[in-house]
Amino acid sequence: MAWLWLLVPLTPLLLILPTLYWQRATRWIWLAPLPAGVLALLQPDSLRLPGLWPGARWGLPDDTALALLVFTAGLWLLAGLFAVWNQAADSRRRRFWLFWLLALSGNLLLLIAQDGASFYVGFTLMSLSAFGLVIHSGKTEARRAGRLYLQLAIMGELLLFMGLMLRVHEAGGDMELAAWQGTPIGTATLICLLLGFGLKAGFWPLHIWLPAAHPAAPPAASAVLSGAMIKAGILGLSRFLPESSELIGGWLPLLAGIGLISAFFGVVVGLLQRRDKTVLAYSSVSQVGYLLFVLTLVLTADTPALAGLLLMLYVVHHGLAKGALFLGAGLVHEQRLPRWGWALMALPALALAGLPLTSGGAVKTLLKDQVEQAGMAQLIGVLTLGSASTLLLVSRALWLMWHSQPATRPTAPRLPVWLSWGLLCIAPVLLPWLWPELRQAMLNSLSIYASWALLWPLLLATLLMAVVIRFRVYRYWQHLRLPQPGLRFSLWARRWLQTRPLSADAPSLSAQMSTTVRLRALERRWNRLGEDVVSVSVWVIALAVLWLLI
Amino acid sequence: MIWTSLLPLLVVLSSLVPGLLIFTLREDQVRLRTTLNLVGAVVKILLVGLMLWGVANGLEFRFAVPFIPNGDLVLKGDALSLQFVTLSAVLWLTTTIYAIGYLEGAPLRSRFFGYFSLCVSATVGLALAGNLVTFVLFYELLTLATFPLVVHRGTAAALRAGRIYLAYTLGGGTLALLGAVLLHTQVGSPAFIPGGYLQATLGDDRVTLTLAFVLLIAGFGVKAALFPLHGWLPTAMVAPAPVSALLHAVAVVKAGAFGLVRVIYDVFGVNLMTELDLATPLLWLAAFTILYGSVRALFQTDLKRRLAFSTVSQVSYITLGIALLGPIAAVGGLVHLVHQGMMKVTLFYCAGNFAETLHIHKIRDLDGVGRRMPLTMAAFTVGALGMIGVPPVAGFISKWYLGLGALEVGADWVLLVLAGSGLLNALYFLPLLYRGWFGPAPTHWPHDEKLGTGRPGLGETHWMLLWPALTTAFLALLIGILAGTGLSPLNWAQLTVNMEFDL
Amino acid sequence: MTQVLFYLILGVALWVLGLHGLIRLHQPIRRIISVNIMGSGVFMVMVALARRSEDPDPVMHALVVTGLVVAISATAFALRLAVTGQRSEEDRE
Amino acid sequence: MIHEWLLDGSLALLILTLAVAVLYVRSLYASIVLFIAFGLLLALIWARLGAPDLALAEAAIGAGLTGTLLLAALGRTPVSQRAEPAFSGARQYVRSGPAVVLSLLIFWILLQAVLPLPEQSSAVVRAAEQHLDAAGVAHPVTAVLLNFRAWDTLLELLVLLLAFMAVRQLLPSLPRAPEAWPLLLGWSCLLAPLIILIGGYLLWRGSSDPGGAFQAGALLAAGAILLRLTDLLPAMGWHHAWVRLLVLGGCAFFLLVGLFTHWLGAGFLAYPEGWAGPLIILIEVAATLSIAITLTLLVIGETREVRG
Amino acid sequence: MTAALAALLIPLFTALGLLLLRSRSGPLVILTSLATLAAACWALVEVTTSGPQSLHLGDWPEPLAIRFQLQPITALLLVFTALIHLLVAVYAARSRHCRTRDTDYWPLSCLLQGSLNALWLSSDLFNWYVTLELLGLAAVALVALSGRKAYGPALNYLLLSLGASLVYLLGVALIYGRYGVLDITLLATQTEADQSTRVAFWLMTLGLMLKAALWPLHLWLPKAHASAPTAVSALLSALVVKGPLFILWRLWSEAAPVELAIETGPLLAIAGVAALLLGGWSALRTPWLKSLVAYSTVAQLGYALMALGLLMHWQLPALDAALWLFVLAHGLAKASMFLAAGELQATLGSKRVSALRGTTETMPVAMFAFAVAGGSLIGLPPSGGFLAKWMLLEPMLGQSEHWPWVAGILLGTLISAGYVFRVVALAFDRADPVPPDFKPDRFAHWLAMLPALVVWGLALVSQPLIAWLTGATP
Repeated sequence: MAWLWLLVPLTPLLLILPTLYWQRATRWIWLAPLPAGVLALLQPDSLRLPGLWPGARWGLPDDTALALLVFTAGLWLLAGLFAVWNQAADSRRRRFWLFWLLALSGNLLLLIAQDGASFYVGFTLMSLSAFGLVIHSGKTEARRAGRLYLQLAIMGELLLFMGLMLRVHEAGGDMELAAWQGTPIGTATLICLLLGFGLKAGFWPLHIWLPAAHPAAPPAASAVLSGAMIKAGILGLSRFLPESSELIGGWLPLLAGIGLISAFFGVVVGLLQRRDKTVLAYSSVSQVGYLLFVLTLVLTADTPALAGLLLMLYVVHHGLAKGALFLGAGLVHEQRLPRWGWALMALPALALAGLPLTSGGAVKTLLKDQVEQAGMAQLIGVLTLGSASTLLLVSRALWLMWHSQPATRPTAPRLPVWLSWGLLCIAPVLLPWLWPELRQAMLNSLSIYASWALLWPLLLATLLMAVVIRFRVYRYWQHLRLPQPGLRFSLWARRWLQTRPLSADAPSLSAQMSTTVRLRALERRWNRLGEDVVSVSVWVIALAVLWLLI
Repeated sequence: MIWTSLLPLLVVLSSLVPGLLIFTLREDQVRLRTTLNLVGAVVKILLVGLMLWGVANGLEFRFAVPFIPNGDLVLKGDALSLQFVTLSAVLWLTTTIYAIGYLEGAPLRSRFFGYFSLCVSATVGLALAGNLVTFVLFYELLTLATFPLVVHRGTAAALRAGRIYLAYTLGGGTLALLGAVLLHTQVGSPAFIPGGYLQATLGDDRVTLTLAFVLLIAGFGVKAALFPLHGWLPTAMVAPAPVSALLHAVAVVKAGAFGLVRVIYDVFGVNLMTELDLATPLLWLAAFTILYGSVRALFQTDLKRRLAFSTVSQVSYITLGIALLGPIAAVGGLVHLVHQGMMKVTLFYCAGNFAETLHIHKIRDLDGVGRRMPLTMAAFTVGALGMIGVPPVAGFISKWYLGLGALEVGADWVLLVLAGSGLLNALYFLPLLYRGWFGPAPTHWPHDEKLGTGRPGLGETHWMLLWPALTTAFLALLIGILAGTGLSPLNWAQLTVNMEFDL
Repeated sequence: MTQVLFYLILGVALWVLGLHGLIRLHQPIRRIISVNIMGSGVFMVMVALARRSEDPDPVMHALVVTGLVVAISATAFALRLAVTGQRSEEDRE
Repeated sequence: MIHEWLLDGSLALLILTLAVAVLYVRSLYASIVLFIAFGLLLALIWARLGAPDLALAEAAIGAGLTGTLLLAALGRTPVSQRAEPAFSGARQYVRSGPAVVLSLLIFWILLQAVLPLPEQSSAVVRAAEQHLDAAGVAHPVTAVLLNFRAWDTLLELLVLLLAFMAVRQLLPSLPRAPEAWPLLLGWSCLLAPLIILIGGYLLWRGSSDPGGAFQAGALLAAGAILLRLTDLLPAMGWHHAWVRLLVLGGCAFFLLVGLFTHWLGAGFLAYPEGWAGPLIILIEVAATLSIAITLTLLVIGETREVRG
Repeated sequence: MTAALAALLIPLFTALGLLLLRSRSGPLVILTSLATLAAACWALVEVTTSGPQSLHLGDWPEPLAIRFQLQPITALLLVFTALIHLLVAVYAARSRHCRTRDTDYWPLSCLLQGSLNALWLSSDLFNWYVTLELLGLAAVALVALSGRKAYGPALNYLLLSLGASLVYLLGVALIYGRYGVLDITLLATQTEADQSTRVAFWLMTLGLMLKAALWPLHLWLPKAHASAPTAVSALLSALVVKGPLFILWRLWSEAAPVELAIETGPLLAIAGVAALLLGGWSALRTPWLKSLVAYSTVAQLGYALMALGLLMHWQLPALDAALWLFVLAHGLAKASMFLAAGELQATLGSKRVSALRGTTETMPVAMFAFAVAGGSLIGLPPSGGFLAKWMLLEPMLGQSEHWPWVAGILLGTLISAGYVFRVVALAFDRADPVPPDFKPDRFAHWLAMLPALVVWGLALVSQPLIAWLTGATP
């Protein structure tokens, strides 16, 4: 049974061939993550693959992994279904599917990897393939975003590679991720890993590629990028870092700080954006900040299991909600939605802001509990503020979406699209009822106190919005142009590479000629000296003889 | 004389004899020539297979004839040499097929294939060389056999390249020869043995040992394209693509790298190297070359030149691996010998395909070529990603072992070198891939030779040009994915290293 | 200073003179003469050496005879070569 | 004693002056004439040093034949090419200054080398005297030439032959010699038979007294040249079998003797007991004829038919 | 000894017979050359089986007689001479531009061989003088065969050769005056390092160096060798210059007092290095093909001179093997090179190196022969030149105080690679090939290839050869 794990990453890969050569197969491509989902339910033993590299092992170590696998497979499945119809008219869809499948394969592989190398392989495959998704449209903006993405992804890869090496070395050659949990970590390793994974996860200040890349990709791709892929960074950190370590202890405040900064930075900058998908992307930056913060909790908490649960729930929650929003954003650019469509769209948005009865509410409450338990009660207020700001941000996103609709008559989306998108939209509401862990969290959040704690920031935010819209406060920052250091750097790098230094090994022709001529003249003079040959020879000999005599 | 002692000789002869026969053929005897070529290549693969089997089963293959006092001419098949021999045999087959397709209708093919076979014979001889004298001998012969290939086109540029090539390699050969004689005068030329033979015999003569080491490294470093000695390689790019492929992937640069391996492990030995602290400068040099080659590659506009500088960089991985003097790094170095071969040969095949099919030589002309020649471009992509070190292509495995090996011996900074090189590799390879796949394709290709059917897919170019590239790309992928299996190069490298380090 | 030594020195002097001529001169016939003078010097040395004993040394004398014949042969050839060579140079002009 | 020294001293002074003059006199013609004088003086010195064989040989070969050859060459050298190119201006003296210094240096070194030589003696001489009885001839020089060191002599004949052959290879260069004047005609009618007679005598005498094949051959050649120049002797074309036979006879016979002695006798060029005398005479006769004809041909030069 | 005598006499009789019969029959010479070769081989076998022999000519006792000495080296040189002569004879008989039909090439070449054989066998100082003259005259006569343009160089060669002979002869006279013997073995027992001996040896050495064209007395060689007909160039470079070298070697390794040899050795070795570099440089720069080959002879003789000088200086008999290997390898390679060069320039109708453009296409075999022979000159393994270089390097690298000499070899190797590949690289130029004037003669090309292959084939017998040479030399 264990060999079935092979199917998880291989199914997408094997599907590549029919995709390329058999047009009609594309219609079923979205089923590629299915084996992963099935296996998650079957839960066979893990598979050892010494033939790949020593210590290779695929399987599901714990429930977190299981949940993530199911959720990721589900997100990819639904986004895939969306994409089948969304991309149907695209002339370059074969390329899209190629990269889609590659990225999918990588994403699934990293989830089932139980050893560092497999994780890295999957991670790389996913990162690099996503490039194809980012630049898919081929527009200038997409190409720029893609370039930046790739540049940073490669750097991330290399940092990660170094971190991985160092980690393996620290573990004495052991590649098992489980074993690393108990192995102390060095500073260099930690920095490498933080930067490497951070670049993927996209928290501040490593986020610079994210707001450019996610909006550029096709909607389905944005959905998996923001929903599934950036989580790989957080997952990687949690897998690679040891559970408790003195060194980590020193770093945690910093990480937590970064997380929180990221959370608010995303909001502030996001609010200033004028494109819906960009706003959503900044929302991702903000949410990843929370995730990083949660991760620090996991690493400090007395009961890591609970914090771990929080992390898992948060990941799933954000993934689904953000996936739904991105798909929706894609949808509204193509057609006008009917009203119930907007109602659906509001669900994930509110969930993100932490509306009670949604997954968001559950997760936020759980988060506050954990923060309190961790003895950082002073941060509760900040988190509350965070909820309010999140609502502001998603509202801004929805508002922008509304305004970017085409001016046609509203139509209902086609069934598969509707199905996939709709499922994702209601997931934040539905999921708490279906998933025991989440259900428990949601029920906890339904107490009056907790509900109020969740609601009042939302109300505050709504009030604020009303004020802003009423008094057109936004006009003060409407023409504000934010610097884009990332893109700037990327462009500069490209230009630097394309301006070539003058070739040093080709001196000017005249200089060469004159040297040759001079040398030739010198040689002639020597030759002339040699013509009086015999005398020269005799002189040489005479000197030699004299030398001998003396 | 039993067969085990004849087999090494036969392996050499299996390309030498066809080569010499080919010289005598007329230009128009195409079929006979092709047959000779292919029969030779296949026979060699079979013989090498037999030898692999034998070595795995503990047989000893040794052929010796007297040559100079205390220095016999010895051909010997051990794990290390077989790794190189196998690479040569396999790549010879593919390159032969490729060359037949590449040169179809070109003049002077008999001469070309004759020297081609001689070149491979010299490489195999060098791989099987059982002592330093034999090694140096084949090393020089390799230079000679390669020169006509480099200047084969007979243009001014080719001649210039040929002259530069000779200036470097003959100079290096002479230095290596001096080193060999120096050691020979002290202790004769005993067989290469794991752990080296010098410590037992010449352990305390520091000056001689250092001088010999410097001479040998300088000598072999020329072909291995170590930093100040690499100048011939990029200019030698004017040769026809199969030659570049052979030069860069198998024959010449690997001969140099292999020489370094032999010198460090089987002549000096790790203990002696550590004792004399000889490896550190070499390590720095290799590290510098890795970065230097990559930086230079970055600024090339010509596809083949870029690949050439990439070779400069990549071959130094091997040097780096062996200079680290640790078992894991050694595995990385040795396995890169094969891995780099597979990947680089793929890249050159592909570059040749572009040049032959669409007359693409400059990088800026690559735009959209992936749509016209997707399979070639795919093979190219595999090779390029492998060079960067992207898993699961073979290059990743090498890098992995190199990195771990560096950490093992405490040379953590090497990790930065590897990462830096990976970054640079990405910087100069990814734009190619980008142009190929995503660049805007011209509406029609101005110089389309219409090889094959002329349509994307299996007929995108001549099948003899396409299939070798696909095969080697596939192999590069395969040996990366299946690195842990018994038949992989990695395993052979491990085997060798176990012997060398007495594990 | 004996007679032998005297002629030895004389021979050496002639030899040196001849050598000097051979090196310094360019006209072919003069150079040929120089060689002959050089030869005479050597022969004089040899004959002087033969004179050391009471009965002159026949071996040396024989050697000198041989040397003389060699010299005349070579001179004959050299002269013809020189003359022919000169004429050919003239022809070229 | 003193007059002996006077003689030696004046001879030396004269010959050195002559040598310098020969080399550096401006006119090539004068140089050649002086060189002939130099040869005659040298013959005198040989006689003075107790070497009558050499004196004869020098007179015949060195002075006579060489002089003839030189004059003939001079006659065929265009005036423009007679001058020594370096003999102009003061510059040449500046340039030759170092060469003179160098020559003096060499002279000085050689002087050091020859100083101790008069005290030494030779083992070969003693051996030669010891074995003279078995040599087959009474005159020691002939014994050395044709018996003790016969191989040298054989090779020397080959040298002569080679020189002749070498000359034959050259392209024809000379206009025919001018018609002989009548006086020469008359004199040669008289002189030639005399010379031939003296030559025969020298040859015959060579076994016991100074004289021998070379001297005889040279004299014969001189006679033959005279006769040939006056057209009293028929042209000695190479196509005549007798010319070839005579030219090659010396070497061939010598070599055959060597061959047969090796084959039949004691060893290469070891004459059988009692045969030494007659064999040497025979060889001398053959050699004399060879030398005579060869030298004649060398001087008058019959090259026409070598290159068809 | 009979065999050796046969090897000596057959060429002489052949020459006389040819002259007598006015025959210009190449096949006859080839036949007798074969016979000579057989005799020489026989002598070699004899000397290998029963040791060195000596023959007193005329059966006279020790100091009086001229002595023939048949040492292993002598026998080897006999074989070598016969081999090269045979090869060149076949070439000359075949070739259209060796002037065999309108000149006395055949008897001259036979006399040349005979005189060389006489030189190898002799061990008498004065006899060597005569053989040297014989050799010199034969060589000049052969050079002059190629017509008026060669007369200038030939005359220069002749005069310098005569002068050199007289320098040598003065040395011999001094030796005779000092010790009263001419036989080299007898001399060996008596020599002392006094002033007379010293000067005598220097004189002989200088004379021989001039004859062997050893640096700095080499300047007559390039023009003479280059202007000779092809077959003659091959003979001259391969054989003739080795004669004086042989005498030089015997003088210094047998007869010279040890102190003197030690003292003089470095000078010769330095001259050798200078020859390597300057000769090589000239070869690198000259625009004429045959001059290039001739200058390469100058350079390659530098190796031999270096070996000789170091042999004297270090008193290392092991270097004998190096010296003679150089001689053999150079002889074979140079014969091949000159034949190839001659064929190339005759067929292309130009004497310039630059005319060789594209010859790998038009005359592949000849060019290949040139390249292969050049490989041996460079010393690429496993050619004969390599073996020699190896033998020379070994004692040099054996002790650290000898190391500086290695630089000479290194540079020499590089520079020879330079001039060989200067030609070879040009031959690969396909852009603008020079068309041949007439159809290339494949047979002659293969003939040129033959010695080159032999010199590389020495590798097959290297071990016994080296062992034999090391054991064979005294």
